[in-house]
Amino acid sequence: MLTAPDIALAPLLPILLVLAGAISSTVLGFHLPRRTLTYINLALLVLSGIAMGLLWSGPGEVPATAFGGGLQADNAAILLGLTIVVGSVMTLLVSLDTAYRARVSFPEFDAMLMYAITGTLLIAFSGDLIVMLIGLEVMSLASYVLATLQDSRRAEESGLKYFLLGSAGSAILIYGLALVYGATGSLSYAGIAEATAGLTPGNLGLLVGGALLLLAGFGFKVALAPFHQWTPDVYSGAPTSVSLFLSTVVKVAAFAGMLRVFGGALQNAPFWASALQILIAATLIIGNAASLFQTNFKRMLAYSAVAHTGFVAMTLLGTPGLGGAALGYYLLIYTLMTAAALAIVAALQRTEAGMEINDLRGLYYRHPGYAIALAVCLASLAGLPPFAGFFGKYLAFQAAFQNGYVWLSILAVLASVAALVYYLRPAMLMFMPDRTPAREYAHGQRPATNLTVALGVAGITVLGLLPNLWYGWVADPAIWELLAGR
Amino acid sequence: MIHLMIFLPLLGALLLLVTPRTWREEVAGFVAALTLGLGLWLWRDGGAALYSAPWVPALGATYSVELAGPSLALALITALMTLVAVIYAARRIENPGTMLALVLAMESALLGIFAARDLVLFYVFFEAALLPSLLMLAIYGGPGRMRALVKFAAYTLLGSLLMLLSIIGVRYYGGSPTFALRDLVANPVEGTAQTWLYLGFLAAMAVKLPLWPLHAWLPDFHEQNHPSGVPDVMGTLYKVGGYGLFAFALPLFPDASLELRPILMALAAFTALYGAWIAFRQTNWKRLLAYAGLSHMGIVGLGIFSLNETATVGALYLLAFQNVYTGALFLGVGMLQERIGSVDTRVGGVMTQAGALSGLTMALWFASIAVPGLAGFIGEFSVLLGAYQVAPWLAFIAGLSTIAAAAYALTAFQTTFWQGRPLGSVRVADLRQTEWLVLGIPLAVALLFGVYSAPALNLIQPAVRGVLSALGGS
Amino acid sequence: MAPTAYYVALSGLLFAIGMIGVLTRRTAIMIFLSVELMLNAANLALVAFARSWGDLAGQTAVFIVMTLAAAEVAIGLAIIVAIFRKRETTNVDDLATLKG
Amino acid sequence: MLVIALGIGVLAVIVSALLGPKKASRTKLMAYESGNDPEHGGVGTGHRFPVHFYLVAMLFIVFDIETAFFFPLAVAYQKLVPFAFWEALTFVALLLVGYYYILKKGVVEWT
Amino acid sequence: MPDWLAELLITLLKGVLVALALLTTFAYMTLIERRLLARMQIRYGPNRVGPGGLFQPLADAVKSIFKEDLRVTMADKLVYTMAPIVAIGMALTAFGGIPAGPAGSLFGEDPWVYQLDAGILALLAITSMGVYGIFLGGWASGSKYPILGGLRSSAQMISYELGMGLSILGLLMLVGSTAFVNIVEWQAANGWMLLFQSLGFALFLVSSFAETNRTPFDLPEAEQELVAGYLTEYSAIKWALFQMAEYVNMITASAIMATLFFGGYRGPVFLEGLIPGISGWPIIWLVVKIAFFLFLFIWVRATLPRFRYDQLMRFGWKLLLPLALANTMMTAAYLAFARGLGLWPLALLSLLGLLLLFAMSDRVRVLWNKPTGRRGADDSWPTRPLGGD
Repeated sequence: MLTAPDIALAPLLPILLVLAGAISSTVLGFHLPRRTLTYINLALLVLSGIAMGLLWSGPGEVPATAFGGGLQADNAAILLGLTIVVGSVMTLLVSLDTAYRARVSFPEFDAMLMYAITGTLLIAFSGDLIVMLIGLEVMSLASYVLATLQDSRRAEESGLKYFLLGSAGSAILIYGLALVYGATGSLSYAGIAEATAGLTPGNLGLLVGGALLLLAGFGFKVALAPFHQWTPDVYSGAPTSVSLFLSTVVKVAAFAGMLRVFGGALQNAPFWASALQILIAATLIIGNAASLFQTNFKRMLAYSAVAHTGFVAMTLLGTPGLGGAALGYYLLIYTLMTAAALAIVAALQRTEAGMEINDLRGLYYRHPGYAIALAVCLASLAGLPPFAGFFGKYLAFQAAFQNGYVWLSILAVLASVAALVYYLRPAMLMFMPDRTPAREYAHGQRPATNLTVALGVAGITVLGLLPNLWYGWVADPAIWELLAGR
Repeated sequence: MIHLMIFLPLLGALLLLVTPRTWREEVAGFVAALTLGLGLWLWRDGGAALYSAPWVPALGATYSVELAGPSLALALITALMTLVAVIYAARRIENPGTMLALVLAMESALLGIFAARDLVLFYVFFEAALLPSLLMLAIYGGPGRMRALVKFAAYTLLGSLLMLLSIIGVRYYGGSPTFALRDLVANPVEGTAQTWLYLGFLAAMAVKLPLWPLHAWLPDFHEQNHPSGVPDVMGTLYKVGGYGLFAFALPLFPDASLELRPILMALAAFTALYGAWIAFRQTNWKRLLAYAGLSHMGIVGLGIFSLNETATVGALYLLAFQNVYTGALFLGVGMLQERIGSVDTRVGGVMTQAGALSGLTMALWFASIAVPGLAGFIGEFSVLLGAYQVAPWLAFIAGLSTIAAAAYALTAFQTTFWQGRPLGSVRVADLRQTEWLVLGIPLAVALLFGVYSAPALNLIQPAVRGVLSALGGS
Repeated sequence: MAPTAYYVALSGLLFAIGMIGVLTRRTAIMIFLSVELMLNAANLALVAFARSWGDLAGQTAVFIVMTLAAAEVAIGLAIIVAIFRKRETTNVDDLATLKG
Repeated sequence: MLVIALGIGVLAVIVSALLGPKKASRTKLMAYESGNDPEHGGVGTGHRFPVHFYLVAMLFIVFDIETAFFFPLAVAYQKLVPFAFWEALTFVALLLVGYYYILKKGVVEWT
Repeated sequence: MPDWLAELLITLLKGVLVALALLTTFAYMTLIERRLLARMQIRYGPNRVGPGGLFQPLADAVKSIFKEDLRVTMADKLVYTMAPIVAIGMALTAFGGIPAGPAGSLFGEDPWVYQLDAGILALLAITSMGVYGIFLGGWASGSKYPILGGLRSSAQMISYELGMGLSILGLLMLVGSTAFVNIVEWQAANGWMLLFQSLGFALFLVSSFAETNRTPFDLPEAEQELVAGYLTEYSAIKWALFQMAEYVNMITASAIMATLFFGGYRGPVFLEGLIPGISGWPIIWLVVKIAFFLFLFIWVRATLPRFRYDQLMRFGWKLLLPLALANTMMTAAYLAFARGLGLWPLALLSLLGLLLLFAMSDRVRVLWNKPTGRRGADDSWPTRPLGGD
């Protein structure tokens, strides 16, 4: 006899709220102007965030689950989910100002964005590989569309590239999933974690193969070298508000998936960590070296996103308690600073190709507010205190260092120095006086963008001075040691 | 009180952003003076005791600050020189709001560096000071500033990130609950790990000391900065490597410091001689001063690395007061540049038209080349004396640099201020209004502490004794 | 009944063929078809494993993967058609507006 | 069965190929285009068809998969009521969202 | 002779027999169709070859084989040849899965060639493979009209396949199995499915017509618009194979309808009173029912005019699909909440739905006559956001 699964609506609520936004954008798009839809979606996102806050389980409480553990509303999920919500809200705000100029002001833009967010939340809340896979694909598919939505050669080309490499990555990931299933006979994180303890040698081989394929698949999604090649092209080819979304929310979600899978399910599986550290090393070298030679600011940010992937991924090498906390902190900071920087690019660029680094010269004398904000973002991206990016990097180093990856930490230090150099150039150019005419798109009111930038800059400053405001929440190692669920 | 002293300048900097343009100089001066006043008050009270509060408990980072001993001395000097710089900047720079804000922000970070008794906090202040100095260079710098910027930032960050790893390692391997210095000292790291961590720490401090071969950023940095010399004063103050080594590296890595002493002392001595030698060949006042500073820092390094009480006291003394006269000299160069439009050392004949300027500059130079009776002498002499007890030959090599210093300083001084004024050149005005103060106060301080060193020594000596006795004495 | 290993070997072969296709083919459609092949290889492996473990979860996963494949087809074709109509080529080497 | 069925087809083609006359001429082998010379060069070249067909194809894929999901539910339906009903209702509701969208977009309109 | 070999040989034999039977049926089907159409149009059909035209199919077959097999120069050789083979192969294969009686009823053997648990699903899958034949044929011809014809018919077939699949969902819910035998047995126990799923049957019937490209859905061959559609460049035996496939599909569709909705291989129970055991006779009943449906196909062809293409698509997407879903949900709701009332209220509901549909036919007709969406409506799309820059 079949039994109906347990459906608990409470842990689903944050996701359902976002999904409701997606659906309403799809349906109401024919009747309402896009701006109204965006307001609705913003409200729903905030509600979703509140719902997550209400799901927070204090010490001793058992986190809510649904579908027999397939969906875990544990604290890790909530923290990552909140980060996603923050990034999404910033994306939507920026799109309010810039979508029309970018020629993506369709209701579909909002709808796809919300679908993608639904997917990202599913990943963060996933309790087994299937849910994770569904979330990952919902997110990826919607992102492919977002990248292509603008009717221009650049966007279409970036969309195709994204799609081809992304789907290849998914296929590899799914095959890895199949192998892990074959080795352990379970698809739930808890089941896998349990089964990895005592495996026969034959199954161990399968497990290692599966884990490596999963790693490669996730490598595509988060842009770890050598699977990163799509990133710069897609980020610089897509409309800037979409790049913002792709480089923050989507990346956060992919890391959430990685954390769940590698930090939770495959925590005790052998060998993947060794492979991961090599990938990270390659990412750090390639990402930072390539950024040094970019002349286009948006493209440079794209490469810097690759470089940051390397730093973020270092947290995965830490013990779950320490690494998870570092990841939780870094991802929020990364979201804030990247989103704010790209929001400024979106507001000031003349074309969707972004601006050249040399165009930034003298920005301080034309748009002092934006220039200071951008400088703060860049300093934070470079990891300079007192901005929050420093603590992110610090925690990442600490996680890797304390788990014995000393040489990787030293490499990361060298990479950070290279990173500083390329962040420094645009940051300093902005303050150098310049007499040539402005190269920015100077018209229009941008209240929403300004709000986003203010949010981001305030966030990275306050969290840099008082990291405990966020780190205090994520720091509890118990949160991250339960990633696999029970 | 101590918190107010650290953060008051930063508040002032923020205040400047909203102050009407006409009042900015006054506000900045007031804030700088107030900070100095606070510092003096602290001095009168015998320094501020250790204050410690959790900052990021989950991380083990604390907010621990203390101003006593050498750090108080350095903080006072910082406050003093900031005030001098503010005074000069207000007169010299057109619409100086941004510059003043940056100077004050930097002062905050520097005070923080000296006050911090927690490694993470120290690191944060250490890096935070970088930002204003970078911005000053970017906004007011010369044509080649991008290169200088990149060099400066890259060197600094390379060192400090390696230090960051060491910081992580010190706590991790030692098993200390927090990053507060007190806890770290109580949970020391043993064995070879200590040496490696010391090297990481040293990387940052050697860049900031600076020590050969990590000094390459220094001349470019000074050369490209605003000609007034105001940013250079702050840059000089930012050379905190000696202090960092004394305050953190020695207590934390006693065995390693002992183990590496010969190598490091040799490097420091070489730096001193090398700086002096290169300075001798400079024709640009700013580069010359930069190399002169490098040479002094070599001597400071020699003192610190020697682990000898006399030498260490002398090194800290020198570190504190060379800021005064080197800073003032940079400002003097700024005045010269304002008058003749160049920082070349071969303009000639300035003395004939601007006697006061030349005279004060020469007096400051005497301080710099360690003429007895001025503050520089006490420092350099103690260092050489102490170092001689540890490594006579190295002390001798370093001692050569003092002779070289006399040579380069006098040569450059002669070609600039004496000789005949070239025909048809602009007439050089003498000191005006606040410029008297700008050069006079530092000279007065150098003179005072050159003659009556007890107050400063009283601050420095107990601390040094404490640190070195923990090392097992030598 | 053939042992699971045979099925897994076959699926591995399919996967490898797909992988090689992705790496060597230059038209978008062919790359895309190779990806689909890889997905089906995963499906085969999942079914084989599900049978050997006597567990339904694997079969469910196959359903999901099939859906994903379909959705990918829908979206991928849309993108490819959009590009093809604009430039009459789907050779990825010709798409060089954005430098690699 | 498949073998037999395909065998019959192949057999028929071969027999016909063996027995039929072969008197081809250029005109006879020309593609039909109402008596004009054909314009384009054959398979896969130059033929452009309305993009609409692609849309229908995509819709089919999506809806067909949806049907595929429905079949297992239908077979197990009576063992799972009433849960299955709500499940199906949710499913159909989501489906209708997409359906409404394509209707409004006019994908099934052939002008 | 080992068991498996015997099994294999018997299966092969059955397969060959079924194939031959289908081909014969096809052959005579053409004749019957022409004769019937002629009768309905008050004229004579073919009546020259043999008595009453009885050898006409034979003559046609011979002619097809001996005609010149053209292959236009621009065609893709392999695919061009494969297409008709795929079409006929799939068509023939599909029929093999339909049971003509309960297990072991055919001289101790099972009256089917193969039997899968997924029964109806597998059958639908195989029949839809037939689309490949048509599309590839059109594409491989390398000529304009065939491509358009191929595309059109593919689009049509896939559109109606959805309706077809959805319309049997209610049935599956009732039976709880997809195997044909189970479906037939269920009907033997509870009465013909036609009663409980009359709406579903109507939808399935319509879809079947569309799937087999029969009037009124025979657009792919609309000679006024597309010459002969995908068949334009085909001649001789390949052309004949396509025709064959179409008719075999018709037969299969009839068989499926008979099995799903009309009790399959079982006769009506009330006849048991006349001759005991008559409803259990194998094969006979199925053949009778198939014949009935084939007649229906011909009848409709003689009666109804052809759809326009836009009407066809709208009909499929805007009427058939939602109705099929509605039917499914109605059945689902009934089964979930009113199962205790027995099955007859469901029959009533379903019939009511069908009648309602007929009654509303004038209202419903706008659905496929008038465009309601905003295809390419340029007036307000893309929407300009209010305010902003």
